[in-house]
Amino acid sequence: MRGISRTILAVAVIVLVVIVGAVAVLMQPPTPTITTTTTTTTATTTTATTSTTITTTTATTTTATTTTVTTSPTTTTTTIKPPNPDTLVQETIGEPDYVDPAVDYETAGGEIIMNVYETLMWYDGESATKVIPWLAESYQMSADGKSYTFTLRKGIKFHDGTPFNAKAVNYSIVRAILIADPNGPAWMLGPLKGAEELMYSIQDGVATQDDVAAWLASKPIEVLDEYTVRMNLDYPYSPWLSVLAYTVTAIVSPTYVEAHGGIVVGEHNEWMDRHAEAGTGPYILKSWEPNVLTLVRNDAYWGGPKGNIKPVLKTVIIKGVADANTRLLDLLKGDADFAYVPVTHIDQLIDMTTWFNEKKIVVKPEVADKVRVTGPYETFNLDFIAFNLNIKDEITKQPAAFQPFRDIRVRKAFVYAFDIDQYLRDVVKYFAIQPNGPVPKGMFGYNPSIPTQQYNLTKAKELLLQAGPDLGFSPQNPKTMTLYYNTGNLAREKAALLIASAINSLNVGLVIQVVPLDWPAFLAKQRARALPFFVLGWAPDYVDPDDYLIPFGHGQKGTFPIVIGYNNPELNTLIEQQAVEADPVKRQAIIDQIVNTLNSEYIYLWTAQATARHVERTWVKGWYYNPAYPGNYFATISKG
Amino acid sequence: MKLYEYSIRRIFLLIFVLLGVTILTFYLSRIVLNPLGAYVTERTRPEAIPAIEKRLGLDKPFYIQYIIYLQDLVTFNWGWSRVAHMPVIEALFYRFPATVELAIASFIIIILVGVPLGIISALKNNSVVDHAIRIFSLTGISIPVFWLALTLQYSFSYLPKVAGLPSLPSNGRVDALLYQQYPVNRITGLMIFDSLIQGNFIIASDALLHLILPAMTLAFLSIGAVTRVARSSMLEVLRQDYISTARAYGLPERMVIYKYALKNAMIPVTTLSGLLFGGLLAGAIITESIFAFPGMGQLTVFAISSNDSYTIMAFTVLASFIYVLINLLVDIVYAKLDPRIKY
Amino acid sequence: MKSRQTRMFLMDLKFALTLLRKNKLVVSGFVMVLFFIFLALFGDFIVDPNIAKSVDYPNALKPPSWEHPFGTDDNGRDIVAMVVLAAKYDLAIALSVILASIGVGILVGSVSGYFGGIIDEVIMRITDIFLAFPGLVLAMAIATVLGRSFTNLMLALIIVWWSGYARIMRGQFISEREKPYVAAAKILSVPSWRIIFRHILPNAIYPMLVVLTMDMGGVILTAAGLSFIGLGPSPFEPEWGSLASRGAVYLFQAPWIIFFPGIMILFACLGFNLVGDGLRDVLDPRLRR
Amino acid sequence: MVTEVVKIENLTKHFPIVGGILQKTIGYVYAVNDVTMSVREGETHGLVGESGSGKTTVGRIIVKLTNPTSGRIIFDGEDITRVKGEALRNYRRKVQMVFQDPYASMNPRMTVKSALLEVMKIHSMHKGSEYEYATKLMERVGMSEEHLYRYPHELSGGQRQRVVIARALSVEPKFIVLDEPTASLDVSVQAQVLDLLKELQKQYSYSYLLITHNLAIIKYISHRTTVMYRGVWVETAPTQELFKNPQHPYTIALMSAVPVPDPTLRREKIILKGEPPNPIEKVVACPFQDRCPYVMDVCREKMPPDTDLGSEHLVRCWLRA
Amino acid sequence: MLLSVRDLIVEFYTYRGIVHALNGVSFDLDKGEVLGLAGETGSGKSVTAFSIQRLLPANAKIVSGKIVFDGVDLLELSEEKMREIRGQRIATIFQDPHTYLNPVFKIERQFLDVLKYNDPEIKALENKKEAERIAFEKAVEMLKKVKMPAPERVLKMYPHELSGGMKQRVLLAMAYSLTPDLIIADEATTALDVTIQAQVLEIMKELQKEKNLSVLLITHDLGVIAENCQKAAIMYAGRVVEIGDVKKVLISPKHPYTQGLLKALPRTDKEVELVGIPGTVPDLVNPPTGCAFNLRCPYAKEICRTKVPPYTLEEGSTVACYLYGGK
Repeated sequence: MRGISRTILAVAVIVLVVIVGAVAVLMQPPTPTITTTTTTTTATTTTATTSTTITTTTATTTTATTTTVTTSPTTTTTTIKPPNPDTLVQETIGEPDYVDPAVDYETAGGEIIMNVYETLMWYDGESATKVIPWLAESYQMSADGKSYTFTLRKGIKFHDGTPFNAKAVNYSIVRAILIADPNGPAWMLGPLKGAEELMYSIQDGVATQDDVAAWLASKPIEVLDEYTVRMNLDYPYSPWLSVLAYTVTAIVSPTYVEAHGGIVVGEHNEWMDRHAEAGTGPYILKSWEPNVLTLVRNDAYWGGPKGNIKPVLKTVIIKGVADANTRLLDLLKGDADFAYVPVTHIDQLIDMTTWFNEKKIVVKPEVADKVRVTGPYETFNLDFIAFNLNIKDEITKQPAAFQPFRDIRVRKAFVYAFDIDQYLRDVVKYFAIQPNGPVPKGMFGYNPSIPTQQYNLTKAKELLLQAGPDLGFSPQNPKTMTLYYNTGNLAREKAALLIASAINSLNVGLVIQVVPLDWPAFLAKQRARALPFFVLGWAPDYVDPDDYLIPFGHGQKGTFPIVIGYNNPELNTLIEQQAVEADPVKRQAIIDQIVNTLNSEYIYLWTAQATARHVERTWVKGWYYNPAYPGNYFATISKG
Repeated sequence: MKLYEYSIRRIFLLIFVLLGVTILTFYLSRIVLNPLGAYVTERTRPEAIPAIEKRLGLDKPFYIQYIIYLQDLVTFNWGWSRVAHMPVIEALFYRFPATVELAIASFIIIILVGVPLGIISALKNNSVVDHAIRIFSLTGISIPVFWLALTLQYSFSYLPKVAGLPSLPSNGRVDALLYQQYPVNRITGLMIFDSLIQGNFIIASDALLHLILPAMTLAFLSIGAVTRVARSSMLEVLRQDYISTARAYGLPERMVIYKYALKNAMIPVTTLSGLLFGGLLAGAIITESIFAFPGMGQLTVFAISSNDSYTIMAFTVLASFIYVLINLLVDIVYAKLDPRIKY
Repeated sequence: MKSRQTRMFLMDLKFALTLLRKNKLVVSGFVMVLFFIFLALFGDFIVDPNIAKSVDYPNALKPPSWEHPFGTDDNGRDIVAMVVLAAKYDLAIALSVILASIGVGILVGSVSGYFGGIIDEVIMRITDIFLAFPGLVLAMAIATVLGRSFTNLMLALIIVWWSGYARIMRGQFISEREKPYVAAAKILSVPSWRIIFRHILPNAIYPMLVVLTMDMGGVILTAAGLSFIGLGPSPFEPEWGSLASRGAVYLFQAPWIIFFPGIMILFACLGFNLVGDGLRDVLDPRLRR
Repeated sequence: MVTEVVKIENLTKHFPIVGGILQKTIGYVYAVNDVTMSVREGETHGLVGESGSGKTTVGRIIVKLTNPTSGRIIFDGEDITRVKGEALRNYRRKVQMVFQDPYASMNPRMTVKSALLEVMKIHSMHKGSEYEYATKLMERVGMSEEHLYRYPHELSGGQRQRVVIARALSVEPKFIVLDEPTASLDVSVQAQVLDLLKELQKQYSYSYLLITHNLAIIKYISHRTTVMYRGVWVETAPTQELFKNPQHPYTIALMSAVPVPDPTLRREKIILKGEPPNPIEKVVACPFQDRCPYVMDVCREKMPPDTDLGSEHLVRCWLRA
Repeated sequence: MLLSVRDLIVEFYTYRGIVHALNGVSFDLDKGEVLGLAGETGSGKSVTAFSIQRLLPANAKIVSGKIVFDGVDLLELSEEKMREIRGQRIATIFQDPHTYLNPVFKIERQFLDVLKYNDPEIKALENKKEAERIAFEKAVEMLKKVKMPAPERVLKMYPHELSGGMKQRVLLAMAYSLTPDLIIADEATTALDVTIQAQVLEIMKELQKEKNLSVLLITHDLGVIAENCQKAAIMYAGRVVEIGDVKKVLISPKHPYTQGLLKALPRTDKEVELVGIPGTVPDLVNPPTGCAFNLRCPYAKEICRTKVPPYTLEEGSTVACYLYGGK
């Protein structure tokens, strides 16, 4: 018996000591530096390994305390020699869906594609708006704006040795249209003569071989000679050159594709889905294993339109690392050259005080010799909350009885209830700005003079108390509503929690529950119009306000107006007008009108337009930011 | 009944159970988790949905869909895994060996630590050592996996990295950069085994390092169970009359324990170990996720959260197959170990 | 004359207590479990339940201090409060899953084990299917489809859990039905249902108490695991697993988020396991006679 | 004329052995082979034999815990071999059984009282005075009302067996099968239980079928005795006669093998060689052939006929045929 | 005097409390003598046997007493020395042959191990193979001695393939192969059928005579004692209450318990009226004070309830009862 009690005593003491030790260490004053984390960490280690005696733990505590005081002893200058100057390791989240330009429609795949394949037109260096001929040497637009003639560069070869020519251009674009993946980016090619109609019939499974032959015979793309090609559009379409800079129009080697399954109408090419080794670009995808993609240099790269692009890195390894902590640590250790550091972890690298006060990124001194953080860069990514004006029941598909958002007072109240300042400062750490409408800052059509939405909890409460009796809710008779967001997106989750918490705190009889849903489930609910209101984001396909105004405003074509049951014919007309308006000034005026109308309806709560930053090792050179790029362009980058 | 007859009978039942599992899987992935949800995005035009349904075969009656599914299953035409971005069969080809490797590694730890601890505990019944081991094993079965995994990750990977000390890798199966420099040809898919037989010791040791933390995590959770069973069965055996016989006939204590008692005591431990190994193969979901270990479990988590029905189906069928197969093997081994068992 | 039964119960209790008193480990387990139950029952009175349903981002990720002894989570909520509030939910999950599963297990196992033959064959094959089916996948699928909530998490766990009990109960029934007291009851013309529920069941379920107690911890662990891989309930409904899972992202900056809920899970499970371990001794007929 | 309460005729029980892939019957355990015997009113019939002789199976067949493969059971002149439902319930009110291990044959989670009252409730007996009747039963088996409130494990072995007897008596049966009723009891307690059984029989003229391996108990309590070997009855006679004049070689060997607690008595023992044969072999000839010191060729070929030696003494042996 | 047990007190520590299993057991056993130890369940017969072998379970403790075997107090020997005694000088045959053979090893393995560790001849051999072979031969020889049919085949079998009688013979053969001085037969035939029991007892008797062994025959069956022993000792509640020549003890018992026991015994050799002993065996966690039998004894006096009766010699039997000794 004595044995047992001794054991218990020992265990109790250990547990107690560990907990007390942990708490003691954790109670250090907070300084969000890595060294602080070291201290807290030490405490947890002790717990994990369950040290056996009191002395050990006390010792650990002392060590920990001293560590806090010590500052980084390394005072070496910014030159630390990279261990592998020829290889760049990039750690990011996720991996591509596909690497076939015809079907891939997300950034991870886009990054591979933009390094392996090239397009006729592409962005000039850092500019997201200036599109220059790339694989094309020059182009001519017809007077009616309905046809474009491209003269191609000569002497360029695909990685497999096939020469690049007009036939390849025709082949690649026709290929994307014939695959017609309903979830892919091929829809962008819709303006091409007859292409939209053909793709719809392919997607609906009704297209015949004859339809395809007939479409090809109608010459949407004409191969005029070996190096001249003409594209014919159904209607004048001003963003067409931007579309031609998008990866969907990347030129692939026809011989390579034919050797690996060719084109099957309406079907993916499974080989091409996973292989990217027959483009004209500076890199070749050598292997794609789970979570690791390896690019190797195309030694025969033609050099780009200005002849100045000479890829230096022999190998680029792109690793999918889901855990932000690991990415950060690998970066600090030098195992990674590029790492995606989310807002939640950026405080480990940059001086947050300076950033908060001056909006200037300054790397913390203790990591300054290792890490470079650049930015902030504006992105065109827009986060918002949309209110459903016609909530339906998911199963019966009938409109629900309780339709609070049909009342503009409720929508307005919700907009007022969102503490945008808290959100921007404490959640996204100012790595976002408040949008003033659907057109993001930095894009054509953005008008800084349009006012932003305001936070005013008192007004929100007033409005809800007014609207309550009409809609059948009151503090005594509360109604419950559910706010959905897709799992895993912390910023959206927090936006959801913030507004839900605010509305709940008003005690006006509306109780908001917050429910995370997996993406497919979220989409299914959204399609069924069953989301009362939801948090979501929008990223552009090509840099044009069209890509915002239609999805946010057009009641018949727009993604969101359809799912939230909003249709304003006047607005639809205005949106269609601005798309064909060639005069920038006139177009701006129409756009302003559209934005103001949308804002006055309060169907969207604009939460954030994200601001990006780039994190790299100091030994990396040659990186630049272009918001239109889906990822990093490795051809200009070197190490050491 | 002869053992082989018994085995054949069991295999019959196995087919029955697997058929049941396929029905359940099919029901889950086709009817409960509508696969359409994964193939339709917010940009999909409603008019295109019937065509997608047709392509996925969702327009046919359920029983025909099921028959087609079964046909595909036996012809190894398991469809395209959207989360792995490759055909399911290929994804399994990549990932199953990884899981096997992890399972073997942790299994070795479990047996090497769990069984001796259990025996020591039984031999020193009610002593301080026994109580310490019991607490240890109870802690093992009480600890949340993710908590243990993260704690280990934190202590052995993050902390040393921050402090500039040598650290254990916390992520993946092998260092991508090293692997790029010293590639290994895939033979069995077991990274350590492949690299060893190709004489590539750099990758072998790196892969081993990558295995340590996840294998330790998995092992710690099961050591408790093995220790407990080893302890109680050893205690039980030591209480048996035939142990008294061995002692009464003057056999030395070491022999009584390590030969006579141990073999009897190992019978339940072996049974448990077999089932445990099956569990390790099918159940390393959380550990693999946390350590980004590219095995089946990690894939399954992705697959379920994105409604990737083909991958889910493949995993469940494979996992159930492993489960029933291991059960069968355990029973056969059991019969081999214990001559009293007759079928 | 209930008094005799009460006395019997008291004697059992006394016996149990003497056994337990001699095993200090079990006592510590009891303390842990009682503490857990105390938190579950009175958590709402100890801390303000509204804390769980609101956010306070300016106070997010605050390290432990006198104001927040366990620190705050990424939503700025006090972790002490969250951990206390979560006890109720976790206990509810554990209890309901165990009770419902054993209920189903008894029903299925007793019919299967008592009657045997073709009924047994069919029922057991169906149970086998559920046993062979990877439970976590089933649970995840259910949680994915039905959405994230406590009831759905429970439902998922019950669907996964019952089959094991059904099999054990069947085994118990088969071994009990061969005992002479069942034969005696048959000879006395006791009807089948009465033999099943009045005679066999109490004897069959007693040895299960150990398993059930230990499984309380198992359910909490599994629920936490499911929460961790993202199948947990809404962030407004505190549960230890989902609380801890929030910390994974911030492991580097705010290890306390994962540390304290994890410790709570560990202690709750350890408590149940220790009590189960002790119960094993209490119920061991070798020690009783 | 003495009436026979129970008569069994050519009773046979073969338990199938299941095996093979399709779980077919691949053989049988030949437990009981063509047993004929009867129990008379108010008397004790001893059924004696070693383990595996099939004596317990005979008992279980009579109380219908298992059905015979062939043969008939006649109770009070009625063939009850195949009765079911209500008729079976009625039958079981007249026939009861007491098992070898009283602890195992009581539900450990039921008090004596609830066990007794349950029976009465099921058979709707003594409505309204169940409790009084239970007390009376307890007194009848030499226990007090106080014991009604005990659980089995709170009773001693002898008390448990008394309770089991009381439970069997509660339905007021005519006939009780006693399956090794004292095998798990110590000698000092065994005597009490045997005396109780004797006393009860005297008072209420129950008929007993006493199944045991213990010849001393047979001698003490039973009126007539049947000896079984390997599922076959080999000799049956009034007990007195049997002990005085055993005829079958097995009976003789069995009696000489029983150790007698009298050190002054020096007897020549008959030591049988070998062990009883495997019960999965069908019995076609004399089952005792392999161990019999007097075995003849005919013993290996045919089953010996039933030979009546007079004064109700029957034997199955070619030596006496 | 080969074995002399004096005032042996053994306690078991259980959750119910301390079980006073043996409360001062004393008896002597001469060379070549067969002593029968009889008593009911829980009287301490087996505990005595296990104490002599020093094989008591971990929760048991020999509180005091002496077990002198061939001039040596076994309780003071080292574990290693005791092992040698167990293997080479004292052999035990246990009650239930089904549980006393290790189910997962063939008979051969168990038998040969016993020989290899104890037989001086085989132990001396350097060559392992040779030792195995000789041991095998010896095992066959011993099995033949216990009249085991086809001993070679039996050695290749697992215990579960043998019948109870055969197993008991295997254990017997193993015990005698050690050429011990003392055999402890702990209810060695209880689990067997009467005809098989007769076979086994017969073999035991022959072997005992052949080697002039001393046997401690533990049984609850007074018949077995009457037919096989020279001396009989009757135990009750952890104490020997009467010991003496078997004829004296069984024909003219002195102790009221022995008398009661004999009166309660149904017999095949003569007609008797049975008289049970009232009451039940005392609970050894709370044994009654004084004579343990006082609650059931028809002659119990005041002193019986307070003081444990000492042994007195009465007509050649040693009895622990206040009825004798003139007090």
